[in-house]
Amino acid sequence: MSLLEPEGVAGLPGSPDSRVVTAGRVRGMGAFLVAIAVLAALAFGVATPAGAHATFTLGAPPAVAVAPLEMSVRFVAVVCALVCAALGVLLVARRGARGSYLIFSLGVVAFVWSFLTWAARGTDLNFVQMLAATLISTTPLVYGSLSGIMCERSGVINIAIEGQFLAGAFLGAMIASVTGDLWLGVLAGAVAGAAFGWLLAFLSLRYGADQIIVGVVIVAFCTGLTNFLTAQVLTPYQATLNSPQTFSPIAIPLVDKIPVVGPVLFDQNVFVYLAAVLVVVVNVGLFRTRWGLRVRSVGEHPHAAETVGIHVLSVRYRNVVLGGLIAGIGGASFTIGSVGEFSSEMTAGLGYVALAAMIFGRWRPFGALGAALLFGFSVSLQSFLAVLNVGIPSPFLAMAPYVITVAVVSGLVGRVRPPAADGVPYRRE
Amino acid sequence: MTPDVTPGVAAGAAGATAGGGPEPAVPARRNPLRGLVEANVVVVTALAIVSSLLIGGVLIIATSPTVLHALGRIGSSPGRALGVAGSTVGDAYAAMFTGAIVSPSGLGHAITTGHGWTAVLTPISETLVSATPLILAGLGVALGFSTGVFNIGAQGQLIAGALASLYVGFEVHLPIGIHLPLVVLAGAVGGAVAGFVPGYLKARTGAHEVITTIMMNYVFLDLLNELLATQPFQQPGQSNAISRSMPATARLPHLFGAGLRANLGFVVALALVVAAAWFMRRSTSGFAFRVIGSNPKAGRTAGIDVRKVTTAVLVMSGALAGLAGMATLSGTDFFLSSGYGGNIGFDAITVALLGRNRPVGVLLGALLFAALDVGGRNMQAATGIPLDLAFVIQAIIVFFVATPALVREVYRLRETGASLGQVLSKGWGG
Amino acid sequence: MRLELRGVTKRYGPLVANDHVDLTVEPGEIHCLLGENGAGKSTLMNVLFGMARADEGEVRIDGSPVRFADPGEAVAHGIGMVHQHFMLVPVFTVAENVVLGFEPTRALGFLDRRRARADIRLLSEQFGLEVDPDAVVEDVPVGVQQRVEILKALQRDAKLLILDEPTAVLTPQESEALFAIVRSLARAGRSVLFITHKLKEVLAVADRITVMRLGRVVGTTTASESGESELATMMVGRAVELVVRKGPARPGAAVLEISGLTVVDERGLVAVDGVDLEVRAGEILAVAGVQGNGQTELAQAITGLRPAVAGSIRIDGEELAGATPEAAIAAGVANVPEDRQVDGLVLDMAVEDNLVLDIFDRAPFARHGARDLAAVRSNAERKLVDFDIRAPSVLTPVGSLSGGNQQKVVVARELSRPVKLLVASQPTRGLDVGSIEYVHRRIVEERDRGVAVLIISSELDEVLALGDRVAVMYRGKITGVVDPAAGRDRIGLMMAGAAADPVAPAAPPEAGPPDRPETGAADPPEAGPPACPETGA
Amino acid sequence: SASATRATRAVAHASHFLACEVTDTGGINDRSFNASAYLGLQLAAKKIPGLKYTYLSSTSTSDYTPNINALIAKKCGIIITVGFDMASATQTEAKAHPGQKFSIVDFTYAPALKNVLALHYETDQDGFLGGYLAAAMSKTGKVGTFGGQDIPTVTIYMDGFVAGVRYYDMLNHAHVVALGWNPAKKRAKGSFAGTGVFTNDFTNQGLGKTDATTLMAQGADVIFPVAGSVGLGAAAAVKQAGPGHYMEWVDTDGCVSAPQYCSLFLTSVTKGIAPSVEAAVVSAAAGKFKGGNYNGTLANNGVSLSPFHTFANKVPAKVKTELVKLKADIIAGKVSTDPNSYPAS
Ligand SMILES: Nc1ncnc2c1ncn2[C@@H]1O[C@H](COP(=O)(O)OP(=O)(O)OP(=O)(O)O)[C@@H](O)[C@H]1O
Ligand SMILES: Nc1ncnc2c1ncn2[C@@H]1O[C@H](COP(=O)(O)OP(=O)(O)OP(=O)(O)O)[C@@H](O)[C@H]1O
Ligand SMILES: [Mg+2]
Ligand SMILES: [Mg+2]
Repeated sequence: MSLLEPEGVAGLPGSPDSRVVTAGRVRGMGAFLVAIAVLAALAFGVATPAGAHATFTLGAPPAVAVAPLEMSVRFVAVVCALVCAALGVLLVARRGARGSYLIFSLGVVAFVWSFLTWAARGTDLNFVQMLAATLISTTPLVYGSLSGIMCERSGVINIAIEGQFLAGAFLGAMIASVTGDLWLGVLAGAVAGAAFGWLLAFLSLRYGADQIIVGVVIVAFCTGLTNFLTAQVLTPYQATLNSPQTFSPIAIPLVDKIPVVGPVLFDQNVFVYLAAVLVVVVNVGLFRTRWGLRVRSVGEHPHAAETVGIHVLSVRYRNVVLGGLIAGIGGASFTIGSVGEFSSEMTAGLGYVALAAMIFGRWRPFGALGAALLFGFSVSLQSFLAVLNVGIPSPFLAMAPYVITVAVVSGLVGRVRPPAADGVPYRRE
Repeated sequence: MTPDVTPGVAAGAAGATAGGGPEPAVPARRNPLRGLVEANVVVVTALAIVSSLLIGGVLIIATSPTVLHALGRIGSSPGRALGVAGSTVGDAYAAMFTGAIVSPSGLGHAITTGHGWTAVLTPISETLVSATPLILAGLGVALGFSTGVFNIGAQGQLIAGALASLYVGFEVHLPIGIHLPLVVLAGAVGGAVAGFVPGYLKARTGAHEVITTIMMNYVFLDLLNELLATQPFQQPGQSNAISRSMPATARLPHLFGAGLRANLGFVVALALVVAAAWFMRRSTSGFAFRVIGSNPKAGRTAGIDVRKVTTAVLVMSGALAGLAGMATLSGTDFFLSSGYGGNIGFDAITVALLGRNRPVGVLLGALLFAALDVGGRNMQAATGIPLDLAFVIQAIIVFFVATPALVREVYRLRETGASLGQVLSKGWGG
Repeated sequence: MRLELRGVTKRYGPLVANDHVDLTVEPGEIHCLLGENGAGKSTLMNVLFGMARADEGEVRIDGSPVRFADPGEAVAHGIGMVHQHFMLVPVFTVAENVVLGFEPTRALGFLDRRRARADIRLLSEQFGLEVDPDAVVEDVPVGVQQRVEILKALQRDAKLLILDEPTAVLTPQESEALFAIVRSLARAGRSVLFITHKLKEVLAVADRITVMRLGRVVGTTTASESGESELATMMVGRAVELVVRKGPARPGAAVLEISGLTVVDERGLVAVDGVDLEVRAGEILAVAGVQGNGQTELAQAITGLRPAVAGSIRIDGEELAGATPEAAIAAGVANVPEDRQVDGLVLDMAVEDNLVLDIFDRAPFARHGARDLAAVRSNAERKLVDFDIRAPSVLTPVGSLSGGNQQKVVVARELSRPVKLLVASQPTRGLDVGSIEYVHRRIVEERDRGVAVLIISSELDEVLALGDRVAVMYRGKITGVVDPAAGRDRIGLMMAGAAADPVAPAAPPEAGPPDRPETGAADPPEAGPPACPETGA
Repeated sequence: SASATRATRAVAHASHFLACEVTDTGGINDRSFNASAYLGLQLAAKKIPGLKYTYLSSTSTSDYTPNINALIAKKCGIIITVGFDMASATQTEAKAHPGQKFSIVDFTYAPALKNVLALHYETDQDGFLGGYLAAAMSKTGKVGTFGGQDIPTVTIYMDGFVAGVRYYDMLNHAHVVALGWNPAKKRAKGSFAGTGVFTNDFTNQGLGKTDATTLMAQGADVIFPVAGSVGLGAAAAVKQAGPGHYMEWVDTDGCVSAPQYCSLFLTSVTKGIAPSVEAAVVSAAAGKFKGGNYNGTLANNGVSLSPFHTFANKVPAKVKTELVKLKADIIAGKVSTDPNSYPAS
């Protein structure tokens, strides 16, 4: 990352982190696009009866803003296949790697569009609502991966995100329930997450305990403790301790009137907006400010940072606590941002998925956002396919987000380079 | 991290003068028990356990209505309040002990009358049963860690192993002498295949094993659900998500008679502890693994095939996790359902790190975890305190064990011998 | 600034790294600190720079005692340090590294890039330290990294500059340029504390010289009062042969034959460009060249660590291009890699294990997949004696040996099996004179035993001392193979790009194919002053 | 379970009877059958003064047998095991301890066991009523359902729901369709295999939210989640979707167990686990325990639709009357709850 150059789009070449994008991989991506273009043309185009139509409903029902659009499946398939193939050829033919991922993603989007159209033949498809469904799984992942980024950019592995989620979800719900004040709930979630961030920092920075052990154990501890307290305290006093309100969606004036996407993207609750803001803030903070430069230097080469007068351990302490705080807010989103009560193990392993999103996104906020969106979209995709009754057994559909992630990571992302000092304890002398 | 040399300050301090000649040798390292008998480790671990129990006691008191009620009147009858608190905690831990190890009264009874030995041995037997999959999966995870591979996929590999074992179990009909070994082998192969995928992807494409193994956990969970609901795995005559049962020839025999569930699986696990210790310490492949774990570049320069090792590590790690899946299926459960495996794959990570990635350490860590599990169950039965408390205590123990400096500071101990607070995992590697 | 150290003592457990050290550096003085590996020089500097805390003694600046809790305080007192192992963040740009900890900012802590860049430009013009502020540090040659380190210190307005073995990785020309800078700093009234193992440099640049051994100061002298051999004796405590004693080579059949070899580096740029080379049994071919001209990739290709894009590498007629390191080892190639800590050793493993790293799975060290630990042990005990490796025990993690001894472990290992070809890259980097003497002697012994030896070194002295023939590499090509008798100046010029034959065209082709990936800041920064050309590729 | 502790510690007076439960891996707080069974114990304790009760959690399937054994050792008067996963462990232990009384939730033994009361619920019956109501209340002509996992105890609800929707459609020619579940064409006895929307997870409420959102995106305005606490995710989605979107809760009366969403619940399609467990405990405590199979139906109130609560005034009287009549017809066997008895529109 160059200080003196504009930040490249996440995951794109333009930074030392992305050296791994080789010409061979770019050509492979191109060939893949051409292959799926052929598949789309054959399977969704040629093999579909000419009369098959799909209806695109745009906007949020029941108040559909834009008139539904009816299109021939075959037509969409052919157009998408052409687009996809053209982008593939472009990838193979051109020189240089800049923008390859963007081109590739556009190609994949074209393919997915034709696939969805085919799957929705004879019925209707609300692509915009798919976006809304995507955000559901994306939001907590964004908090989790930002938490990971905060910690790991400063050189501390935070595998405890799942635990911080649980703690934030639990305390957020409880405090919001008791006080009746949702913002206090957010604060409580943040404090709970930060507390476990602090514990991670305290044990691993001050006493040199293995960061991964501490992280794994924080997860075990938070799981056990929240389960224990749920059984002992929350359930018997459900009405007072575990019945918080939830944040209502807030429409952002003007932009929420944007046709099609407005009502979906700009009528969300505060957790979604905050996540978006945090992505930008963390990104700008890390790559444009003095604070970020110092954090990254500590994560890459703490000894070098020390020699220029940076206090390595304080930087790490601060970041790990901040990271925990972000995860704690993300945890609160599970309860007061969503269902309005805490239930055992409700985070369902998403903390680990967030970790994967962070790595997938190469320790960059926008990269992690991209990874989280991909995962969220895969979840919503499998849900749509299930509703459209494509005939794939449900467990196989449920695998889709995970299989897609593995495929993308293996085929596209390849080797990633963590901050050089990530997970390496720092001792002076 | 090499299991047998302690890098860093401590070892360096063993040298004397700068650039000096031969120095007093560092403590001999060939004795595998060194790390265990070292007073330091034992004391720290014991104190860690004691401290965790104390904290657990506070939690019991803080959440027990009976105690809180009594404490509410501590002004009027302080003795009684403290007594209630003490006896509540005492009862809980006593139940934990008798549930996991032995009931003293039962033992006395058995010794005097000669009857009731089964009841006396049941807690130990149950602890061994619970420990078995933890040992196996823990060995797998530890193997990965000591080679710089972070296998979070033990849970999925365990399911894969169990599925393979089950298939060979109900599909193949052979005498037990042949069938059972095949079933065991199938478990290892199933896990190995599940480990191969992330291993191969890492070696070939660089896909990060943390991502791929996390994702594969879900994939196998869903695969299990699908198979449980379809032929040939689903139990005939059932529409529930329950698998067929293992036939008698595919079951691990009991060790101490039918009354106790302890079975051959534990022996298999023990044998693999020994094998793993030998493998890491004495075999050439284990050496190559350690070299790659410590410095892959130097390993490559020295002619070790890093890709092969990376794949092999995940295959072996997966095979061990697969055996864990087999051990429970074939030892006690005999069929699969969707909750199969519980949290063993994740507990295995903690056990591996608690055992400092050494096979014997994993064995001891697994036994401790199992004892807390089994004891916690008895505690819940006897006192109504949720089992989850046992998991909280497990976690606190590991906190302390992983942070010996903290324990020493709290108890004002002097540092002797090797420092425990070392780095066992190697981060993401990349 | 006048710096005084009084009775500084630093202990690491039972080890006394600095034993009542006294040292005075006058304003405007260039003060050299000499001493064998592990003598305690770096430790002393770390104490001075606030990175280690002295157990006893005091540091005075301009007469008043100071105590630094961390480097930040040392910097605030006008001390700058260029560490032996560079303290640069590899993935940061030059500008980011220079301003780190001292960042010009705008409102809200936003970095002020324009000012950073301008400041650096100004400084580098002032001191003749040319750098590209936007280059990423890991992409630039070590010589440039060195400059970045110095810029860092200057930017913080250091009155006393500590240079810990700054020339270990520099070419003669780069070193010369550095000395010029150092002298100009001294003229400007700044003090310089200069640590090196190279006696010639000491005599060339030092005003005063202090020699350390086993943690103590053994004496202070001046350049005019002493010569190389005196200094060497003071350092090591015995007489040292500074010239390699070797008879004429008796070359046999060709062992290594390379033709048309082309190799690309990590970024896909051509690093070795159609090289032809031959090394015969019983001779030493030294490849000279400024670092970054493809020598690393050449050595990696020969040892199987990097695939060849084109061409052939034959050992005794057997084709090895595209083979694995394993195959190369089997074919009888020994490899002393350039960076011992990265490629040569497993730092947290015991000395005895490192001594069998490449043959651990063969007899007598293994049988049927089981290691024979007794054999490994006795091998190590023998090697410790044979190669004079100073280690507390064969069980000591090799990472806690001094650098010199680490190097000896690598050399000992590579020379402990029958080989046909020895490839040694920078075999004596960072070693003290005593250790250099020893390693050189071993290499010559190998030659005399009939091994073909390929030395890759950017150290002109070493090339001249060891080579029976000298091949000069420039921008991926061999620009000529000459007799060492051709002389320093001639070879030095060739390393800078002059052709071997004055008639041959001197214009080297641009390195790098046109389709190199766009990696933003990765563009090779061509920033060297005319005296010391480097290539970024 | 705070009261559990109190109960266990209370000095027994009227009775020394101890009622016990082994949870399945979902745990005691699953808002589903484990919690309902536990509620049954609590209800029994209210009825019989001095009755003590406790539970043991299972964290994995291999805990079942030791948990049952631990409770046998504690001399429990009756042991409630929860879920079909525990059927074989329960059967084995029941045969080994013929004197021990058991009751298992969500299972039927054939042949029946003497010392086990197996509790089974025909939730397709009240599911049918729920489907009918949903269809009647839908404005968009689409209603949706999804399940936690493709298992009979879940899909039987969905079958009934879809049958109810189709029945309404058939009677009223209203073109109402049910999304999310396609019952198998041929309904083998005891088998409900079909295809549909499942979260394949009983804790990840985000998946429930996603599935509900998707169903609503495809036009559904009444959602019927059959997924335990994952249904809360669906409730959050329905709430976010705003006015005009409703849902039906499952297993228990949603206005009691998830009161924060009461205003969204048309009704709840309940399964009488708590009362039947309570009955089993009470009979055992009274020495009147009888093994065998219990079948919860509309007829014996083992399954039922809950009150309409906030919708009491919004559900048209006509629909209410029809529901009452339908219930009677189902009990009388005049109306089939098999979805494939009716045309799918
Ligand atoms: N952090 C440390 N812990 C323990 N011992 C140390 C540490 N740092 C240095 N030493 C010891 O102090 C001695 C002096 O080391 P120092 O780095 O000062 O040597 P040096 O003179 O710089 O050698 P070289 O020429 O190899 O750089 C070494 O022998 C080493 O064993
Ligand atoms: N933590 C440590 N424990 C023991 N010894 C150490 C430690 N850290 C450094 N040393 C020793 O201190 C000495 C100097 O450390 P440093 O990192 O400066 O090595 P070095 O200067 O590269 O050695 P050389 O100059 O010989 O190459 C080395 O001998 C090293 O073995
Ligand atoms: Mg040094
Ligand atoms: Mg040195």
